[in-house]
Amino acid sequence: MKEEENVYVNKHGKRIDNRGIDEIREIKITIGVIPEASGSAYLEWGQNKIYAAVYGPNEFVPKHSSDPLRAQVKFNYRMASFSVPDRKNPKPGRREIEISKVLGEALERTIFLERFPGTQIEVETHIVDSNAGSRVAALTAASVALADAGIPMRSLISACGVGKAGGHLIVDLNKHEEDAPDAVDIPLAVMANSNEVVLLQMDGLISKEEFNEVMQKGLTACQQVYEKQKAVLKEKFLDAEKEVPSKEDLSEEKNDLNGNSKPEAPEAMDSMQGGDLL
Amino acid sequence: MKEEENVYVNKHGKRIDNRGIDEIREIKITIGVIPEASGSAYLEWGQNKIYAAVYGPNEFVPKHSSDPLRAQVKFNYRMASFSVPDRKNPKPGRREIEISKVLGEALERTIFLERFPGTQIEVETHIVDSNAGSRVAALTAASVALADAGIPMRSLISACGVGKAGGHLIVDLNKHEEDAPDAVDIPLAVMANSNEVVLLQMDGLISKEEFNEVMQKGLTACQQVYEKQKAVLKEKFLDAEKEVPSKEDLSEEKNDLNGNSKPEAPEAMDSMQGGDLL
Amino acid sequence: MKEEENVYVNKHGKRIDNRGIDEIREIKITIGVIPEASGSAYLEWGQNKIYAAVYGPNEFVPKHSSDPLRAQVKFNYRMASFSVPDRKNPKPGRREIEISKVLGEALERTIFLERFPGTQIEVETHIVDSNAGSRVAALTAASVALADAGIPMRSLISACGVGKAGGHLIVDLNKHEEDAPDAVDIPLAVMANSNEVVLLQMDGLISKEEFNEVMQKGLTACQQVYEKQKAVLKEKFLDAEKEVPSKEDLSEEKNDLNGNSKPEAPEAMDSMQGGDLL
Amino acid sequence: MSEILWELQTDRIVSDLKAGKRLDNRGLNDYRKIEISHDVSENADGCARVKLGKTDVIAGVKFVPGEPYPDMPDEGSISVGVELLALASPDFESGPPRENSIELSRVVDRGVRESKSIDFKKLCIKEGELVWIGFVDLYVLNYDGNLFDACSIAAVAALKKARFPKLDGKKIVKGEYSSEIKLSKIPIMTTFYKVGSSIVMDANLVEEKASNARLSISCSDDKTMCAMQKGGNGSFTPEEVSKCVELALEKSKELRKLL
Amino acid sequence: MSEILWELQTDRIVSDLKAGKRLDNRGLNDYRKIEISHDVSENADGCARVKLGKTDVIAGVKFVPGEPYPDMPDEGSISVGVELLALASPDFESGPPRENSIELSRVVDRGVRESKSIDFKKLCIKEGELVWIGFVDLYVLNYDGNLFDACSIAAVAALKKARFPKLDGKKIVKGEYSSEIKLSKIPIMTTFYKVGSSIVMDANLVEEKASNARLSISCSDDKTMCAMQKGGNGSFTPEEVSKCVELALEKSKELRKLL
Amino acid sequence: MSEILWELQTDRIVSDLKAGKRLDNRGLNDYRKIEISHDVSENADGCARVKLGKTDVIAGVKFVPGEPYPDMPDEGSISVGVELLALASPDFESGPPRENSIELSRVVDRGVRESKSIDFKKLCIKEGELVWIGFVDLYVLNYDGNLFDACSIAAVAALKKARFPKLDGKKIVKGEYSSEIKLSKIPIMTTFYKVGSSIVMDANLVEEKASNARLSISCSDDKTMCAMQKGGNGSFTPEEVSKCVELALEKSKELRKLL
Repeated sequence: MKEEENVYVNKHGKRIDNRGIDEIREIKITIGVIPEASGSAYLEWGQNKIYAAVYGPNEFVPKHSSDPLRAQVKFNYRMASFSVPDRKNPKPGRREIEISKVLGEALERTIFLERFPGTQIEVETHIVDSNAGSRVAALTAASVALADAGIPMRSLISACGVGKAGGHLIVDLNKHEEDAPDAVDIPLAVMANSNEVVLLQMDGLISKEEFNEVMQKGLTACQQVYEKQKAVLKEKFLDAEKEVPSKEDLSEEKNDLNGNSKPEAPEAMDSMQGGDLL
Repeated sequence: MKEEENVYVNKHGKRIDNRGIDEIREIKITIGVIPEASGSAYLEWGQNKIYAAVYGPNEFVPKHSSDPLRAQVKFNYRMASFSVPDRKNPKPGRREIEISKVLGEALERTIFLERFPGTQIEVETHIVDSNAGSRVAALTAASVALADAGIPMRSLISACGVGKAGGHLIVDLNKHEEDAPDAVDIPLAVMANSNEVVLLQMDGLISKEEFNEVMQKGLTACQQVYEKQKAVLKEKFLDAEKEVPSKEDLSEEKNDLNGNSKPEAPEAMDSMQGGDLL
Repeated sequence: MKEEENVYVNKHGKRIDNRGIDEIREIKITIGVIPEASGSAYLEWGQNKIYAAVYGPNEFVPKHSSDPLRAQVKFNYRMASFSVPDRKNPKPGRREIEISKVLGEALERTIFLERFPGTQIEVETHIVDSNAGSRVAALTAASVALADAGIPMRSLISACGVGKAGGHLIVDLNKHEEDAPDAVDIPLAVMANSNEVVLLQMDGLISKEEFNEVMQKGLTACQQVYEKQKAVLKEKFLDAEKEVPSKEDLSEEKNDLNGNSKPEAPEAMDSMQGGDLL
Repeated sequence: MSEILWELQTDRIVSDLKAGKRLDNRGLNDYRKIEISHDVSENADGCARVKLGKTDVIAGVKFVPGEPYPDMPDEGSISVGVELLALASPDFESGPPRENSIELSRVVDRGVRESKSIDFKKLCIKEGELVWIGFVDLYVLNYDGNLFDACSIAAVAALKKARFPKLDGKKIVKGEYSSEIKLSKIPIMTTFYKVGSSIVMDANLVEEKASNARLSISCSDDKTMCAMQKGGNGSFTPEEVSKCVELALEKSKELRKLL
Repeated sequence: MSEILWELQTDRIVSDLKAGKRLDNRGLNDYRKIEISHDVSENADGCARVKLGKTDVIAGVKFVPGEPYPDMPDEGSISVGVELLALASPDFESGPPRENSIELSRVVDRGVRESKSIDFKKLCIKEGELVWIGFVDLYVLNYDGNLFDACSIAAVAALKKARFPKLDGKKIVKGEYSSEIKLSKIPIMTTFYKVGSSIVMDANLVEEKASNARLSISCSDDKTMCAMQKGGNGSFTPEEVSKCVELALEKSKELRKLL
Repeated sequence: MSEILWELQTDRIVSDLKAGKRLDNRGLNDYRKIEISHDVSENADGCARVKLGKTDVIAGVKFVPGEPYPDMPDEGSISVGVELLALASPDFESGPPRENSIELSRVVDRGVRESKSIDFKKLCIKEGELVWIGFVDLYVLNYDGNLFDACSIAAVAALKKARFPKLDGKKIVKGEYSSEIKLSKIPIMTTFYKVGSSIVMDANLVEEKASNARLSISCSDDKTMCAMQKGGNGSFTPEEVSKCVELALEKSKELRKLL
């Protein structure tokens, strides 16, 4: 058993849960699970189970902290007390506050904030079960909920963890792998249409070469997640008339984004809503 | 001794403190004990000792949470750290917050809130000694303080606990009785003029028949409390010119209240202040 | 060793750190150490090391608590967790809140608050190392930072601790002396130009005669501190054209201050800024 | 919705109810469709999800080994807490618990506790040294009225499925369980909302907002009540209370069968 | 009252005091009527109520057995806290303690502590294991000025009556007591308020609001001071301080007789 | 500065950087002058002050003896916290830590922790009973940008100098020390700010405010990274990330020599 534990990829190239090194766990997404919200999604990613809801854009509270030029995202990443092996204190902890901050910033990159000056877009995510990768799962769910709410975005945000365990570079680590003595954990999220990195964190010892290799795996994995997101949104927007813009159509936009952080002119953005992102 | 403890009503029909099963503990009320307040009362109910003060109606703070159509009651039920056998943490606990909420709601039923739109009526009660029944005592004291403050009310609120101990249905349980293995504790408060129930809580196992029987005892006990309240207010309003409206005079009002929760027309209410309730 | 400890002044009239009974520890002051602030100072007083910064006058936050007739001082006395022998909880404690209050009040006495109605003057002090007397050191530093910020004052505030240890009346107690079994600790601060007492606290058993004697020592010590403050400010305001007002020139002002708490007319105050106080 | 529209809607609901008509055509004492499921969280020692129409809550149980109180050395404890997630409604805000969630938590807690369905002595591991402390945490996922009953059902449903973790000394062996917690009774809470002069069970959100008084009655078995709580700034006549008691015992009998 | 009216009232008080006249015709160093009673709370291990004119405060003592600090294994402790109840004044708000109540608490605490009237070694039950932790909690019932002196008197009066609960092992036997706590001295605090150029003792609320500086002096016996605190954004001359010291020792001698 | 002026300044900085020009004429990957000193606090068990241009932070270490976690009976712990003192900037407010200081604290903490430069087993005093709990507390004295790198250097510099207090049983002997803590590696964090399409290292305050994305990379030695954090509501292309990784390893090699 002890020995077993240290074998993260067996001779058949399979991991402890029988996945290949580049294989992500099963993802199931349901849209519109929270009727009270402007948009919502329920996402299962392996054992991870997450509810995401979007409210707004609404008037910013408190008013004197609002931004007169754009909307602000208030992201809330919360874990149920029973979502982890050891009971979590129900009060939000410092880890949840940090994750809420970076996930909210990732979403702000993709939302056309300038269209809703002075408002807040509230994104609430609640983790009810977890097993490594809950933050990328929460961000993935939140992005779908935003699309469900009809918030105009440049791209869906697609996220996945990558990293290392037992010397192997792998995607979508589970808890067992995250606990490896040499574990490296890299939560990653991109704007799916452009591969721009909007979330990137890392813990663990890794060389430059390994990092560059695993990043490539991560970009591929994010595209797989993107396919899942698109599939479920397509189902919802089946009868939408507009064409889905292809990756090529977005290339101009992409260059713009890399070059300049100033708000785009509104007229350039008017076709990027809900089902349009698929 | 051990056996003694389990005898809650002896063969002479007497309880451990020599009361009969329908007998309430001694109640003493003093009006106007807190000169800084708009109205105030000090109440002793057995060992329970309570100060109550009313401030307002004042402008609601914070203003954006005010109700433009009516006043709101902010009730504060607080226990001194030394008011209970084990020292209480001076910070208000969840029990105090819950009790504050239900006592405040009980008072809102009787106050003509519509006369003071956008305001708050602050009701502060402080328990300095206790021995079972402090919440009904606090509500009883608060009602007298409101009358002392001249806040117009439909009726005084009169309260009393009832329940069960050692198989007996009894009124106004003391701590010893509340700790009986089969104890049932029912804090009850009514609008004294109409017997409408404004406070009702219960803990403990009880049948429908027992409950109905003990509720009757409770209504009777509340009327006894009402007599005490009236007596002390009469003393204060001795030289008031107006006649005290009899229970019969209030019957029309009563029917109205049961039927419809909408604000009464102001003209119907203008004689219901201070001493007028007695 | 044990015996040694109880000898607070040896036969040569020297204290454990080789000071005479009326001798203060070495004081070093540097001005302008915090470029972001309106004014700042770094002060070493024996082992005590303190940063002080002044921001403002700025609009008062929250606005509804501002004083329409004058500025308010918000004083913050904070200790680094590692500034004391036992690690201090980084959260501000009750001691820090009390000291912040009395030091802020001491400064309010000397600032021409009436010139900046509706504003706040933020005075931040941070103790990074300590060894008895950190509050008088903080006040001394804050006063220099206020002068550096150009806030108009009636006088510099100069502070020093005095007290008793091992039966001796001494100035500027160190930690060892403060821990004497019969220790008396008296933090004292005056408006240096008038000797008016703006800070006075005391802990420990002392007779009237001893108190009066040690107060005199304290007034003298504060003047020594004042000389240090002046020296460093003079350096900064070397090229200032105006003459330093002498103690005599301030006597009229002084009488006024003792007599009446009403705001002085602005025209009487216009020469009391920055280097003018030296 | 504006204040005025609310008043108009309230008037309409009140007069409809007087005529015995509910918005969704239910009878005054009918519950919405109740769905109970348990695949909420594998990390919980017991869990449940309850949908009451569109009201949606989850409950999870976690057992933590701890020291007993000195005055009850052979008893563990259970505590129930409800959080009104900002996720669930535009009416809820994230932040520290307010009086609404505190009242809700405490009323749900008392409904379970006072039924005496859990023998706290069975939560004792070693007298005077180690006992189980059980946390039943509830989260509201979607708020469409009558949280009292939904949360109460979810708490009981989660406890019914709860298992004690396996212990190795004082430490929990992750993912392994020893025995189930046994509930000797199934306490059921039913809540009555007074809207105008009518009283309805299982109010949805608009009914709840139109109401001014609430009475929750918990029944530990078909004949016995164990807890009550009146809320709201309205009132009940003694006769109405009697009627509610009667109905609570009847209706809880029905609901108990679902668990 | 409006800002302007306050200024006018302040001017009036200042000029009256210059002429030696107080609003209620007291001399500058006269206290209002002081009433001390003890029937506040049977649940307290010691208690007192003090009325200073219309200023009204209560104090209650509770002893709790606890572990000593490692560096003082044979000493218990006493801590004093004052709460400015919203009950007592429109100026007070319910909520966490602010700087005013923190300063008041700490100054009253030091007045008692620094007098060394309580031997903390006598609060030791078993060295290194169990000591008494005493809590003196004060509540202001009505605020008409000079809380410092009223609270100080109440704290000492409550402590004088305080008794240690009887112990059964480490647990308190409810309602039974072993011995009284002994105070070796009776510390008395007297507070001076500077209003304009005048200094008064036992200021009532309007005087206190008109003042800009305060000096509290605690005396442990007829000849010895034990604590001081200057407050407010005004100042005292060294001569004024000397005068206050003189008066504090005199006046505390009188007040001590009441206890 | 008004919103409009900021926008104009940002435009200017962006276009200057495109031309390879920084406000203070540094190269895009040049650091400001770094000064490290250690005479911060004698009461600290280890301390450092780091100036990065005008950015000024201090770090102090305190060791406290405590009980180990049950699941790691032979390991002590280290925790890092940064406080953004109101002293340091008009942008900072006193009060409870907000998300900015929480993120900063946690990122600096991970930079040290994940490097595995500290063997937590060497913080064990007696297995299962007593371990050292180390607190590295950082305070910002003046804020002129790039707190991530400044705090990270200060934390490591303070830890390098840190000594364990001497123990007498479970109590610390004040002012005496036993041995130094040994760092097996010197972790160095370098932070990249994206301003328009340019990326700069060691941004000063105006550059930081003009930027919309940040990438911090910690390197445990010349060839190995140990932690990363992207912040801000902008993005990096994968190519930019690769470039930053390359530069981080290079630059941290240089900076490591300062420690």
